[in-house]
Amino acid sequence: MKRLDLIFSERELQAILNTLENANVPGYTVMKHATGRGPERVVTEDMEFTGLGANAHVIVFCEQEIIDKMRDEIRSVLSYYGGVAYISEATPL
Amino acid sequence: MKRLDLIFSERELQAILNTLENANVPGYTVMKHATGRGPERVVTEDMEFTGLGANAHVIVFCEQEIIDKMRDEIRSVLSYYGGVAYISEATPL
Amino acid sequence: MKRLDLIFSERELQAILNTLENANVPGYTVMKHATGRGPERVVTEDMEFTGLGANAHVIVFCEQEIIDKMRDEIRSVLSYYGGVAYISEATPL
Amino acid sequence: MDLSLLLQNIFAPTVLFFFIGVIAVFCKSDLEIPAPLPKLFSLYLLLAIGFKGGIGIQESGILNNQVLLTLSAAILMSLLIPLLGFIILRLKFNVFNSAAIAASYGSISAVTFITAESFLASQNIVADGFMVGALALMESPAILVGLLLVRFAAPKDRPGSRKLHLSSILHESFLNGSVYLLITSLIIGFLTSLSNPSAVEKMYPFTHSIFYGVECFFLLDMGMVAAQRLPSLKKAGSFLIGFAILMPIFNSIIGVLVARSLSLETGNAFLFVVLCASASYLAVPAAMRMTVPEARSSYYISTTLGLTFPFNIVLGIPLYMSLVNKFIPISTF
Amino acid sequence: MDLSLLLQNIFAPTVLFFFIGVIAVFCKSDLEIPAPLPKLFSLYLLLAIGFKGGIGIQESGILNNQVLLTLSAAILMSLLIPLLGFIILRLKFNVFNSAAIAASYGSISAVTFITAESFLASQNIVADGFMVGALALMESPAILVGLLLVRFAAPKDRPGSRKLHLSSILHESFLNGSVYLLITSLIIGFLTSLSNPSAVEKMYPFTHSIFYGVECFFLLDMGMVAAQRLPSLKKAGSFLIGFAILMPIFNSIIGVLVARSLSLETGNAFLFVVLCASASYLAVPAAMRMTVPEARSSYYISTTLGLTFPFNIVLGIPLYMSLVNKFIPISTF
Amino acid sequence: MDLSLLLQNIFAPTVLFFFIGVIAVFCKSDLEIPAPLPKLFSLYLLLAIGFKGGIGIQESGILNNQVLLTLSAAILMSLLIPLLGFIILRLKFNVFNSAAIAASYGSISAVTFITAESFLASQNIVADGFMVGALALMESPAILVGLLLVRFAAPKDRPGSRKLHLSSILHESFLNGSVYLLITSLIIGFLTSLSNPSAVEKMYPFTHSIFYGVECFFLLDMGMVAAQRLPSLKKAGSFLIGFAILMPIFNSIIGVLVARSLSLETGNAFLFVVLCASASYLAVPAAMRMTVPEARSSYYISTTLGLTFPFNIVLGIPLYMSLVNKFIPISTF
Ligand SMILES: Nc1ncnc2c1ncn2[C@@H]1O[C@H](COP(=O)(O)O)[C@@H](O)[C@H]1O
Ligand SMILES: Nc1ncnc2c1ncn2[C@@H]1O[C@H](COP(=O)(O)O)[C@@H](O)[C@H]1O
Ligand SMILES: Nc1ncnc2c1ncn2[C@@H]1O[C@H](COP(=O)(O)O)[C@@H](O)[C@H]1O
Ligand code: NA
Ligand code: NA
Ligand code: NA
Repeated sequence: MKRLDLIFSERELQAILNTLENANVPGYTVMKHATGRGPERVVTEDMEFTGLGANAHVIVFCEQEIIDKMRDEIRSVLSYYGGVAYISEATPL
Repeated sequence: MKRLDLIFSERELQAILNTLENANVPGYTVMKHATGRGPERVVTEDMEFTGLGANAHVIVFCEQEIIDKMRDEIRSVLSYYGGVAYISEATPL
Repeated sequence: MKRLDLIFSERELQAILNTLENANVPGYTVMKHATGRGPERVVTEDMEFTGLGANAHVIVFCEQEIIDKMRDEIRSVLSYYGGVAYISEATPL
Repeated sequence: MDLSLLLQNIFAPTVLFFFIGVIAVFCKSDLEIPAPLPKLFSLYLLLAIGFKGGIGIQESGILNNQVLLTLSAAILMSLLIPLLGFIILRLKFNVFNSAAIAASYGSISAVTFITAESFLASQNIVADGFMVGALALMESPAILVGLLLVRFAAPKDRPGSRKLHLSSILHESFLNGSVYLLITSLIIGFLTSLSNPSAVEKMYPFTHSIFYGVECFFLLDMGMVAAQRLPSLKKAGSFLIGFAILMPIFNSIIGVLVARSLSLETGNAFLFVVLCASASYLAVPAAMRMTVPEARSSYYISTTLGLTFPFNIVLGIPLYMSLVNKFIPISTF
Repeated sequence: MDLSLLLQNIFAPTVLFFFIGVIAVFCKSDLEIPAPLPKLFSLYLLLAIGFKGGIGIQESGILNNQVLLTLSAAILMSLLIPLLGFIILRLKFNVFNSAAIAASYGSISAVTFITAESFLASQNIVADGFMVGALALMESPAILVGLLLVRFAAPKDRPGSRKLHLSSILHESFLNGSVYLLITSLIIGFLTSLSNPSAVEKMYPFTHSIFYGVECFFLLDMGMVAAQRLPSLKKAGSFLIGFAILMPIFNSIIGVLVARSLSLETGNAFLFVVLCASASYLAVPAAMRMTVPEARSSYYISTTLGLTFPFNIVLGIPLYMSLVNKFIPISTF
Repeated sequence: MDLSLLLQNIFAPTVLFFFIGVIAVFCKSDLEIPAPLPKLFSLYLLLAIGFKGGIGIQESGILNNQVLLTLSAAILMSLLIPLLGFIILRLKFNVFNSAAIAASYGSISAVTFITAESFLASQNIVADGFMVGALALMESPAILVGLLLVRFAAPKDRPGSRKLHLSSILHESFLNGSVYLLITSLIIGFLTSLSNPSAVEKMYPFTHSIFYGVECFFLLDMGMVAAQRLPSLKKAGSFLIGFAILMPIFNSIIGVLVARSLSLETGNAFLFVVLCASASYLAVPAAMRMTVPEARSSYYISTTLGLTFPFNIVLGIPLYMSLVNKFIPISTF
C-alpha cells in the first residue's frame, strides 16, 4: 500500500478531488488552512482573509496502480499554481 | 521506529487516546477539523456545525511492539464509525 | 528524497523556519493548531486562548544532505520546549 | 397559498440572505464562511433563543391550562411524527435509515422557528413567549423514539458493541450539545427574568438587539450549505426527495388540526405548525451519527438541510400561514 | 497638508487600533488574531457596508442626474487607472505582474472607504448614501481590465491551459467572494429599505450600531498584517515602494479634478477621491491569483496591504481632505 | 459569608453560564466551542475592558492623591504576593514551578474582575473607573518578579540557552499579547475620551452594550475549560489544591487590610481585594511557558483555571464582599 501526500493551493481542491474520484481512490483525507513556502511562492495566514486561500494537504492511502493512473493529471493540476506530491510506503494496521 | 497514522471521526478521539495511553505510547499528535471520504461515508465541513463532527488525524511515533499491543483495540474502535490506520517507517532525526 | 516531520510548540515556529531557510530547503508546509502529548507535557486546545499556544506540524520534503545540515540546530531548538522530529523515505510523484 | 404572503416572506432580509447563499454556490462564487465560524453563529443563536424563550416563559406565567396543553401537544407530536415517518420510510429503507430520518422530522429546526417568528412579527401577529418552550421540548423526544425504534426493530444480528443501552439513549436525547445549550439557556433566561430583571436588560443588546442580524448572517451560510448538499440528494433518489417535501406538509396539516382542537390563537398556532413541519439538522443527526452508525448520514442530513429546510424557509412559512388563516378562527381578544 | 486634519485623523480609534497592530509586530508582541477570525470581521464588514449602502441608495432616490454621473465617473476611473498604472509598471515588470498590480490600484479598498467615512463624520461633513454604490461599482471593472490586459498583452507562448476565456474573466470579476457579498448585500439593503422598513430597523443594531467597533477590531488585525508584510516589500525593490505611495497620490489628483468637473459636494468629492486613491487587497488579489498564476502574489499583495493601505489610512485621508478643501468650492445649500 | 450575597452572585447570568459549562463537561455533553472561537471572546473582552477602563480613568481625572495611592498599592501587591507565594510553594516544589505558580497568583484575571464589577453593579455599589488602571498595572509586575526569581534562585547548572536576559524578562512582562492588548486599548480609550467624545459614543454599542452578553458566552466556555482541567489537578496533589483555594483567601485578607489603611470606598475596596485574590491564566502562563520551560505548565494553568478561577467566580466574590462589608467602614458621601 502507498501513501500519497499532496500539498497545493486550496483553490485547486475541487480539481484534485475530482481527479482522485475519477481514479477510484478508496478514500482521502483533507486538511485545510496549511501554509508554507515552495520554490517560488510563500503562502501565509493573511492570504486566507484576503481571499487568496491557504494550502490544502490531502492524504491518500491507495495502491500503486491507482497512483499511476492519476500521475499525469495531478502533475498537470499542480503545474498551474504549484504544489508538491510525494509517495511513501504504508502498511495497513 | 514506526509512524502510525490514524484518521477517524472526531467523536472517537477520546476512545482512541485512551487506547494510546493504555499502550504507553511515548506521545502523540492530534490534528482536528480534517474532512475526507472513505469507502462509504463522506465527511464535509458543514458536519462540524451540525454537530456530527469532522475527522481527527492522529500521528504516533513509537516502536512496533506498542503498535502490536494496540492493534486489536484500535481496529475495534475504527470498525464502529469507520476510519483508517496505516503504519510506515520513520527514523528519529 | 526524504520527508522530515517536525512537531513542536507554535512558539518556536519562527526559529524553526529560520533554521529551514538557512539550510536552503526547497520548501516546507506548516499546519498549526495541532495538540498532543509528549513524554512530559500535554498540549490541549484551551492552551490556545490562554496564550500558551498549541503545536505546529511542519513537513519538509528535501534531500538527506539538507537534513544533515540542519540536524544540530533543529535538535537544539526542540530541546528547549520539547517536540519531535522524524525522517522517512518519500518519492516525488 | 396566498401569493402576497409568499412575497412578503421572500422579501425578508433573512430569506434574501439565504438566497444569496444558494446563488453563490450555484454561480460558483468563491464566497466562503470557513469553519468554525458557522459554529459560532449556531451556538449564539441557540443561546439567545433559549435565553429569550426563558424570559418569555417566565413572563407568560407558566402554569396555566392553555400553556400546559400546548406543551403536552408539542411533546406528543414529536413522539407521533417519527412513528408515522418510520412507517412510510420502511417502504424503501432499512430500519437504521428509516429511524434516523424519521427522528429528524419529528424533531425541530430552531432556525426555521426564528425565521417564522420574524415573519409573524412582520405580519404584526403576536405569539406567546412559551412557544420557545414548545421548541425546546420537541427536540429530544424524537431522538428518543428514533433510538427506541432502532433498539427494538433492528435486526437481531446487530453486533453487541452497538447495543443501545437506555442510559446512552437518554444521554443522546438530552445531553446532545445543541439540546443542552438551548434548554440550559432557557432555564437561565427563566431564572434571570425571575430574580434579576436588571441582568435581563444588560443581556438585551446581545441576545435581542443583534439577534436578527446574526440570524441573517447565519442564513447566508445555511444557503451555501443547503446548495452544496443538493447534489448528494440526487443520489438519495426520488422517494426521499418526495418525502423531504411532502412529509413537512403532511405534518403541518396534522399540526393545524391539533392547533385548532386546542383553540390556539393565530400566532401560537402558526408557530406550532412550523415546529411540526420543521426537521432537525443539528441535534438529531448528531445523535444518530453517534449511536446508529449503520444509518447513512448523507440521507438524513441532506434531506433536512438540502431540501426541507429551504422549502420551509421559502415556501413552507407562507403556506403554513395560509393554512392557519384558513383553519384557525381569528381570535377575538 | 493640513496638520490639524492629520492629527484629527490619527486620534480616531480606528487609526489608533491600526497603530497598535503595527507596533505589536514591530515590538514582537505575541498578540495574534488567529485564522479564521479575521475572515469573520472581513465578511461582516462587507455585508454591513453593502446593506447600509443599499439603504443609502434607496433613500437618496436612485435616478437623478448627479447620481448617474458620479457612478459613471467612478466606473470610468476604475477602467482608466489600471491602464495608466500598467503603462508605468511595464517600465520595470513583465506583463503579468504589471497587470496584476495595476488592477489592484484600479479597484478599491472597502476598509479605507469606511475609515474615510468615519473621518468625514468626525468633521461633520455629510456624504450621500449612493457613494457606497460607487464603491461597489469600482471593484470589478479593474479586474476586468487587468485580465484583458493579460489576455492581449501576454507573450504568445503562454500555455493553452492558461488561456483566459471571456467567461472566466467575467466570473472572476463579478463572482469573486468579496465582490459578490458586497453587491448582493447592497441589493438586499436596497430591497429591504424599499419594501420592509421595519426589517431595516431590526438589522440596525447589527449592521450599524456595532459597526464602528468591529471596524476598530479589524483595523487592529490589519495593522498586524500590514507590518508583517513590510519585510517582503523590501525584496520588491524601491521602484515598487515608490509606486505604492505615489500612485495613490497621483490617482487622488485625477480624482479631485474629475470631482471638481462634476461639481460634487465636499463629502462626496472626498469619498470619490479616496476610492480612486485606494487599492484592493481582497477582490483583485484573489482574482489574480486564480487566473494569472504567473504574477507574483507577494508583489501585488504586499504593496497594497503593506504600504498603500497604511499610507491611505494614516496620511492619505487627511491629505485627500486637504486637496478637496483646496480644489472643491464649498457647496452652498 | 453572607448567604444572601452568595445567592445573588450565583443567580447572575454570568455565573449561571459558567455552571452550565461545568455541568456540560461533568455530564459528558458533546457541547463544544471549538478553537479559535474562545480566542475571539478573550480578545474582545480585553479590548473592551481596556477601552472602557481608559475612558473611566480619563473621566475620573487621573492625578489626584487617592488614585495614585491606590495604583501604587496595586503594583506593590503584585510584587509582594508572588514573593509570599514563592516562599510557601518552595516547601513542596522546585524553583521553576514555585516561581511560575507564584507569579500567576500575583497577577490578575480580567474575567474575574469583570464578573466582580457586574456583581457590584447588581448591588448598586459604585466603583471608580480608574480601578481598571489597577487591573492593567497588576498584570506585569508579577511576571517580572517570577522571572527574576528564576534568574536568581535557579540552580547554577541551568543550561546557558535558558539564561534569562533582562531584555527578555521585560519583553515577556510587557509585550505579552494579553497585557499588550489591555494596556494599549486602555490608552486608546483614554485618548479617545479626551480628544474625541463622539467616537466614544460610536464605540459604545460594541464595547459596552454587548459586553455583558459576550462575557456570559465566554464564561460558558470557561466553565467547560475549568471542568476539563480538574482531572489534571488531582495529579498535582493536595498541597497544590489547598494552595489554589487558600492563597486567594489569604491574599484577599491582605487586600482588605491594605484597602482599609488607604480608606478606599466600598466599591473600590472590593475590586482591589478581588484583584489581589484573582490569579492569571492568560498573561502569566503564556510568559512562563516561553521563558521557563522547566516549569510544568499543567501545574500553573490547572490551578488557576481549574480551581482558583471557579472558586473566585462562585464563592470568592460574595466572600470578599462580606469581608469588605465587615472591615471597610461604609463611606459617607
Ligand atoms: N519541499 C517542500 N516540502 C514541503 N512542502 C512544500 C515543499 N515545496 C512546496 N511545498 C508546499 O507546497 C506549496 C506550494 O508550493 P509552490 O509550488 O512552490 O507554490 C507550498 O506553499 C508548500 O506548502
Ligand atoms: N484511503 C484513504 N486514504 C486517506 N484517508 C482515508 C482513506 N479512507 C478513509 N479515509 C479517512 O477516514 C475517514 C473515515 O473513513 P470511513 O471509514 O470510510 O468512514 C474518511 O472520512 C477519511 O478522512
Ligand atoms: N511519540 C510521539 N508521536 C507523535 N507526536 C509526538 C510524540 N512525542 C511528542 N509528540 C508531539 O510533540 C509535542 C511536544 O512534545 P514534548 O517534547 O513531549 O513536549 C507533543 O505535544 C506532541 O504533539
Ligand atoms: Na418536526
Ligand atoms: Na483605486
Ligand atoms: Na492576584
